[in-house]
Amino acid sequence: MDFGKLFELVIAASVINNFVFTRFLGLCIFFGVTKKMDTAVGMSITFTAVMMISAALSWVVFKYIMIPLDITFLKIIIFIGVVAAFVQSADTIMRKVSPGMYFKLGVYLALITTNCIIIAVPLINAGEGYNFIESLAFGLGSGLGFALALIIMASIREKLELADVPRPFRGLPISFITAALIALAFTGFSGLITL
Amino acid sequence: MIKQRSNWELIKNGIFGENTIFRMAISLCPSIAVTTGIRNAFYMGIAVIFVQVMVNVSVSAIRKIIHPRIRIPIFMLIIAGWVSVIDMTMAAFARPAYKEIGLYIQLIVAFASIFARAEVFASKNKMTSSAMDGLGMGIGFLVALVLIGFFRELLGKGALWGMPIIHSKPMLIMIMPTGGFFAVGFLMAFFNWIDIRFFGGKGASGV
Amino acid sequence: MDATKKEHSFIVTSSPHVRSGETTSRIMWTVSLSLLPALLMGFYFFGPKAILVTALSIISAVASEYIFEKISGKKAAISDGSSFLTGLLLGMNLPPSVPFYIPVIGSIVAVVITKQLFGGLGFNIFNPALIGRAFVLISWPRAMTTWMAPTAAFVALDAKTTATPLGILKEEGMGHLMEVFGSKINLYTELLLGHSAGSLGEVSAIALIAGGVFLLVRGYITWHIPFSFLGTVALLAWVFGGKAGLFTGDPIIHLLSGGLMLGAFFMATDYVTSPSVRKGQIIFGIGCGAITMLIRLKGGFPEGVMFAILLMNCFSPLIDRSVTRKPFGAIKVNKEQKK
Amino acid sequence: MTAKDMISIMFNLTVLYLIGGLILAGVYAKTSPIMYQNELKEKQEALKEVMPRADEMIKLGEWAPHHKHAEYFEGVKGAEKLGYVVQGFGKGYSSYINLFVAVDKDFVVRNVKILHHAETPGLGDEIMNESFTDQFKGKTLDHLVVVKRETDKDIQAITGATISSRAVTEGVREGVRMIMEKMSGEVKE
Amino acid sequence: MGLATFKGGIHPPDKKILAANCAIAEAKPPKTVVIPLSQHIGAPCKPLVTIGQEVKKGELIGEPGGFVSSPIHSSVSGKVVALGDFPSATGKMVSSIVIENNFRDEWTTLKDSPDYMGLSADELRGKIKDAGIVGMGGAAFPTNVKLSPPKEKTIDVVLINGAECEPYLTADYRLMLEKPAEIVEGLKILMKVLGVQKGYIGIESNKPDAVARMQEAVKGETGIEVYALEVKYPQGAEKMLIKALLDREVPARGLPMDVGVVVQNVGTSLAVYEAARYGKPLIERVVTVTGEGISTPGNLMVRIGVQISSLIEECGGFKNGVGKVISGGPMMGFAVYSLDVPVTKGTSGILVIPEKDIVHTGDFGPCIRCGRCIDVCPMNLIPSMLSIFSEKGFFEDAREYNLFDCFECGTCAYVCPSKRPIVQLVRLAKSMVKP
Ligand SMILES: Cc1cc2nc3c(=O)[nH]c(=O)nc-3n(C[C@H](O)[C@H](O)[C@H](O)COP(=O)(O)O)c2cc1C
Ligand SMILES: Cc1cc2nc3c(=O)[nH]c(=O)nc-3n(C[C@H](O)[C@H](O)[C@H](O)COP(=O)(O)O)c2cc1C
Ligand SMILES: Cc1cc2nc3c(=O)[nH]c(=O)nc-3n(C[C@H](O)[C@H](O)[C@H](O)COP(=O)(O)O)c2cc1C
Ligand SMILES: Cc1cc2nc3c(=O)[nH]c(=O)nc-3n(C[C@H](O)[C@H](O)[C@H](O)CO)c2cc1C
Ligand code: SF4
Ligand code: SF4
Ligand code: SF4
Ligand code: SF4
Ligand code: FES
Repeated sequence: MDFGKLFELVIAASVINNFVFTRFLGLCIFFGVTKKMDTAVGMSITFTAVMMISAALSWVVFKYIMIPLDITFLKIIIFIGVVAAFVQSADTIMRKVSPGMYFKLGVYLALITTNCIIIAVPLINAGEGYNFIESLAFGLGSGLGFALALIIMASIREKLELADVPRPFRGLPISFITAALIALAFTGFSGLITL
Repeated sequence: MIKQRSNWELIKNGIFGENTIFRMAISLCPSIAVTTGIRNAFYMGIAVIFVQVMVNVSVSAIRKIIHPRIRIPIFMLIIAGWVSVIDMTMAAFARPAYKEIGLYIQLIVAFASIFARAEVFASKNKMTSSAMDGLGMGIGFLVALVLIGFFRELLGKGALWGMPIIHSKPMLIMIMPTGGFFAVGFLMAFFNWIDIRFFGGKGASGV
Repeated sequence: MDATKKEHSFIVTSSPHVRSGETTSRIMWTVSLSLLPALLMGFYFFGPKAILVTALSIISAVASEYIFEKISGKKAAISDGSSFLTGLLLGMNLPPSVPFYIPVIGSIVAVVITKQLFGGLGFNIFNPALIGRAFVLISWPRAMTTWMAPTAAFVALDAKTTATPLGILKEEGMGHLMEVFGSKINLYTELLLGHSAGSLGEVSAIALIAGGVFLLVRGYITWHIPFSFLGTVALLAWVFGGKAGLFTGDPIIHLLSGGLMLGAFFMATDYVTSPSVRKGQIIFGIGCGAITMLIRLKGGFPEGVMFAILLMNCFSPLIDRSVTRKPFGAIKVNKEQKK
Repeated sequence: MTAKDMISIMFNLTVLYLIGGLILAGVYAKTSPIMYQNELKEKQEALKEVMPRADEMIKLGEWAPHHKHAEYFEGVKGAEKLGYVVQGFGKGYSSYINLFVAVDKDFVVRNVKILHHAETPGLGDEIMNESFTDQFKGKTLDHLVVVKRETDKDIQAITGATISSRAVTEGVREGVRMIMEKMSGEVKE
Repeated sequence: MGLATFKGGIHPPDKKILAANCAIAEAKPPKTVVIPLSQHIGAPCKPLVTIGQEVKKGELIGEPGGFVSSPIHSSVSGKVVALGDFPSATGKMVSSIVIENNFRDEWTTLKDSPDYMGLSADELRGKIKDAGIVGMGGAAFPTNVKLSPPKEKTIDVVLINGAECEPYLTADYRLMLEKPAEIVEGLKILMKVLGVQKGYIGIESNKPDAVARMQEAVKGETGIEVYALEVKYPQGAEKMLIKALLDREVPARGLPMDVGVVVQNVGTSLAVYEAARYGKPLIERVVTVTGEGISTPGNLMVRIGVQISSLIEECGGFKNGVGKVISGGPMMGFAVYSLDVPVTKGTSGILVIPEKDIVHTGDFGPCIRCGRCIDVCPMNLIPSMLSIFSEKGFFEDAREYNLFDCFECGTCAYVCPSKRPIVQLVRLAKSMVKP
């Protein structure tokens, strides 16, 4: 597993196969928290962290528990369990350790478990048969990509606040069309790296 | 949800009033991911109906005995369980479709909508109405997906359910990510317009 | 108070009471004018087809703007020329041989979806003409990647198709490019004149440069975006462009071919969709250059200018937001506060 | 919380896990063999398609083009060796193209079948068309190259999909070369 | 080495030629004068006269209503005929004293002091205060307040602002040509009051003769120098002037004294001299009456309180269709809606713009983000965003973009191709949020 390949993996996961614009995951959050820049940023930070850690955790579980026991068919239950458990504990720990940070980012933790990326990453890792490092890289890439998407979208939507968008399009519709146009721009990356 | 409503009302509410995608704007991912054709959209919808109904039923069944402290985890367990069931079943019996939308079937486990209904409705109502609520929600979801899929497949492939309809050059873009976002955006706008124009609503769906 | 009953009634508006002669429509029309040389070259090389395509896209752009504004009850402002310019630029960005529905749909997407839905002139996030082009490219890639060979003068109408210089460079490499054009010098001159396959308005580098310089001199655009854009492309092309290893690339080919000149001078500079603070514009330009070369050298498309500009469009609100200026005397204030 | 809660929680959990476990196990038991069958069947059918005359496919070994897991087989009819089927991969526009190539004993391509790809619909995916794959029939290693103009000796690119065309051709070529190297060792008469 | 200047700014056609060559003429005595009780920044004055009372020219008729305030004197001899609210240039109604001229021009006794340079700083400051002198360059800020900086601020330079960057206006220019010596004397007094050794005079280089005159006048003076400035609006804005001449940046929201400078207009300087020398109160000033809409432009020495209408008559009345009548310069002045508006201590010009030359900004366009305004803003702000935020009612955001550093010079609005009323929008926003 050479370094270049890892790098490619991260880039591919974050930009070329960007979760939001080319894999359509995490849309609820994507449209949910991008109305204001600060929420978007908060979510990005929390998200990238959670993404990597849960990727790692579920990889371990998958490799050392599920495969040996041959219960891979329970992967959905187990992964959601792992993620939920981790998020829960993260919540409690944060609250104890740094209430300030919890005040800033805690709210997003709650949202995360009902976001499909968080469960998609372990599933994809399992499907692609990535090794530990690759899984981490993939988690990181996905997280960064999602963060990128959130921040771009937030900055655009803040600008749209000032525009007089036709009434039926206000709110979500124009956001979807914005997403459409960003996705269009992102096809420019297609064919860049093939995984 | 507190006041009792007839089954029909419950279903109608699921399809129009609280349509998961166009009104609540949750569980959006599949609305784009699996709508490149109505076939996939349809299978996805079926899967969601199944899960939603079964989850609602089982939650409402155990709502009395369940201990409040472990309510949430138990719900998740139930959802995950039913999702696994439909996942394996489709993998076995609907292979062609499953090959394309398998990942998203598994992702049903994370749908806010499923959990929300279990939490908000099923855990407070008796089984039949819970089932109806689930059915309504599910159908609403299915209808939305098929609608989106209809436009995307027709414009993007000039076909429906894989059968060629139009023979001129289709707009590839409609079956690409961009097209998905476009389709949903414009449909939402359309429903907002109807809402504003005919029901004096304020449009601005969801967020 | 009989003041108001005086024989004179004066206009009372807020200061300043004198304004410069510059107006939005004048800007738009001047930019359109500066595109004329390149357009004429396109007509010369690609003949009536080119004229038809351009006309179609301009007409449908202006028409759809007019219709939309009528429907949505805005006061029609097509006279400001921005939709004309959008149509013109879209036309110049299309292969001359495209079927008629492509310019039409492209223009509608550009003006209605990209511009009007976002609030009209001044509020669109993305460059309308380029979104229009990207839309049709993705929708009908075949038609949009078959290029007709330049047939000087209005003779051969049964134009045969070839690949663009960049296409050849990407698919078959430098060697074959030399075979096609003979010598390097020959290649450069052909590229400068525009005697090569490509979008009808992008081929003639010299005409585009002329127009761009005109705009620069008249102060309609500033150097920041075009120069940082072109500079980055040249640098990266030189460093990574060569097959023989680093620093063996040929910047000139990359500068003169494809939509680069058109993009750098006329499209990346679109006021509305680029950052408005100069520092931000340099970042914008460098970003455009980098992405262009990334796509040209590593990506799935032979040409990257369009996507590069669109991608940077996504970022310009972010840039505008983060690149701010310190007001006159600001530092001093902070010092004071520290004391 | 009180002992009573404890007990009820315990009770809840055990019951749920029992029921849940039962259902899942049941479904799994029912479905997993079918899934397995499906996959096997698909592969067999694909093999049959590329080498219809063979009545048995013997797996000779595995190799890893582009670090992917791939297999190759020998097709026999009764005692007669018909040739080989190699699974190959080609790096396409937006995906790796997974294919079978069938060659006869003297390594002339007999058939090519695309197993899986995710190229652009309506463009890259025209590699699935007979018109494209049939070009490979009867080609030998040195003619497995893509050109962008009319040709009958070589493989002609699909306009607008050169990358995909190249990918397929490369996948086939590598497969053929591999099997030649492997076999020319033993299968020399 | 080019001329001293600042970053940003614009070059509107300076139409100074219209009135530049007209020597300052004494305006004919008015029949009545309307003297507003607040012509300055700060508290209005309290009237000291009653209806029917006889007053002499130069007599104190309003006393300061606070620390930042300035007394007011009668500019004619005659009878007080009314006390009440009258329109002012800004369009507000301000309480004013109306005096009927008896054309006898009887002065009150003025306490002149030939060796004024002998007086102490405080005595001089006293004279300036009693003379009711305020800044004649624009904001009409009580000069004595400027001259009494708080202890902690040490002033080391006095700047005389002869930039007169506004197009059309030539009042300061004529003064520099005709009364250079007095202006320099005034400067010396200011320096003495502030105990300062350095005094600079800044003049835009489009007035070479004025520069020459002043240079002559300062020959032999120690510590006083004359500088030519690049012709560029708003060169006269004190912050820009200080930047140009001393390369000091007045802190944002700060005052000149924060960088040890006091800026005074040439007119102010002259008034200071006359006050110190003859004890003459500020009852008249030079007003440029000009514009394409006026028959015979000119520079008039006008009594405070004279109504615009009579000035316009005196200059031959309107020609080719009046559009706007502006009190002040075209960039910062106020368009008046009535010719009853009186000249005040801060009125540097009356400008008449013909109907045809008016740029109608009623239906302005959207901001096309061309960045022109950003390039020219002397305060380094982002006017486009200020105007957009204010237009859409996001005043808080406007403040984030340093709304309150804007001094409303109008440079941005001048260049805007969409003809956006940026200054108006800025004022709106300023009125909607706290600094
Ligand atoms: C949206 C889009 C999708 C494309 N997909 C493919 C593809 O799947 N396979 C491919 O070889 N080329 C694809 N292309 C074309 C490539 O970008 C490239 O232009 C082409 O392969 C060059 O081949 P040509 O020289 O025959 O035009 C696509 C282009 C666009 C705009
Ligand atoms: C509210 C206010 C308070 C001021 N206080 C002082 C002061 O204490 N000392 C001083 O030298 N100038 C003071 N100034 C005068 C300013 O420095 C400036 O000279 C005056 O506002 C006229 O400036 P302008 O003509 O450029 O508008 C003050 C001005 C304002 C508006
Ligand atoms: C945009 C702007 C332009 C100005 N231009 C001049 C000018 O040309 N001449 C001048 O004397 N004062 C000008 N002023 C006023 C000066 O800033 C400063 O207030 C004045 O010179 C102080 O002297 P004073 O208190 O005697 O008026 C200008 C103010 C602003 C805001
Ligand atoms: C220098 C300059 C460049 C422009 N470039 C474009 C362009 O590339 N595409 C376009 O649609 N409009 C362009 N316009 C016109 C106009 O700004 C554009 O339509 C706005 O984005 C519409 O809101 C340009 C205008 C100017 C002044
Ligand atoms: S506005 Fe008048 S006083 Fe102020 S700088 Fe301009 S000319 Fe001088
Ligand atoms: S507008 Fe601003 S700068 Fe001008 S006087 Fe008022 S506060 Fe000062
Ligand atoms: S008015 Fe304000 S924003 Fe406009 S240029 Fe002057 S200081 Fe800058
Ligand atoms: S000058 Fe006018 S149009 Fe240009 S950026 Fe400033 S406000 Fe916008
Ligand atoms: S369905 Fe809501 S985040 Fe994916």
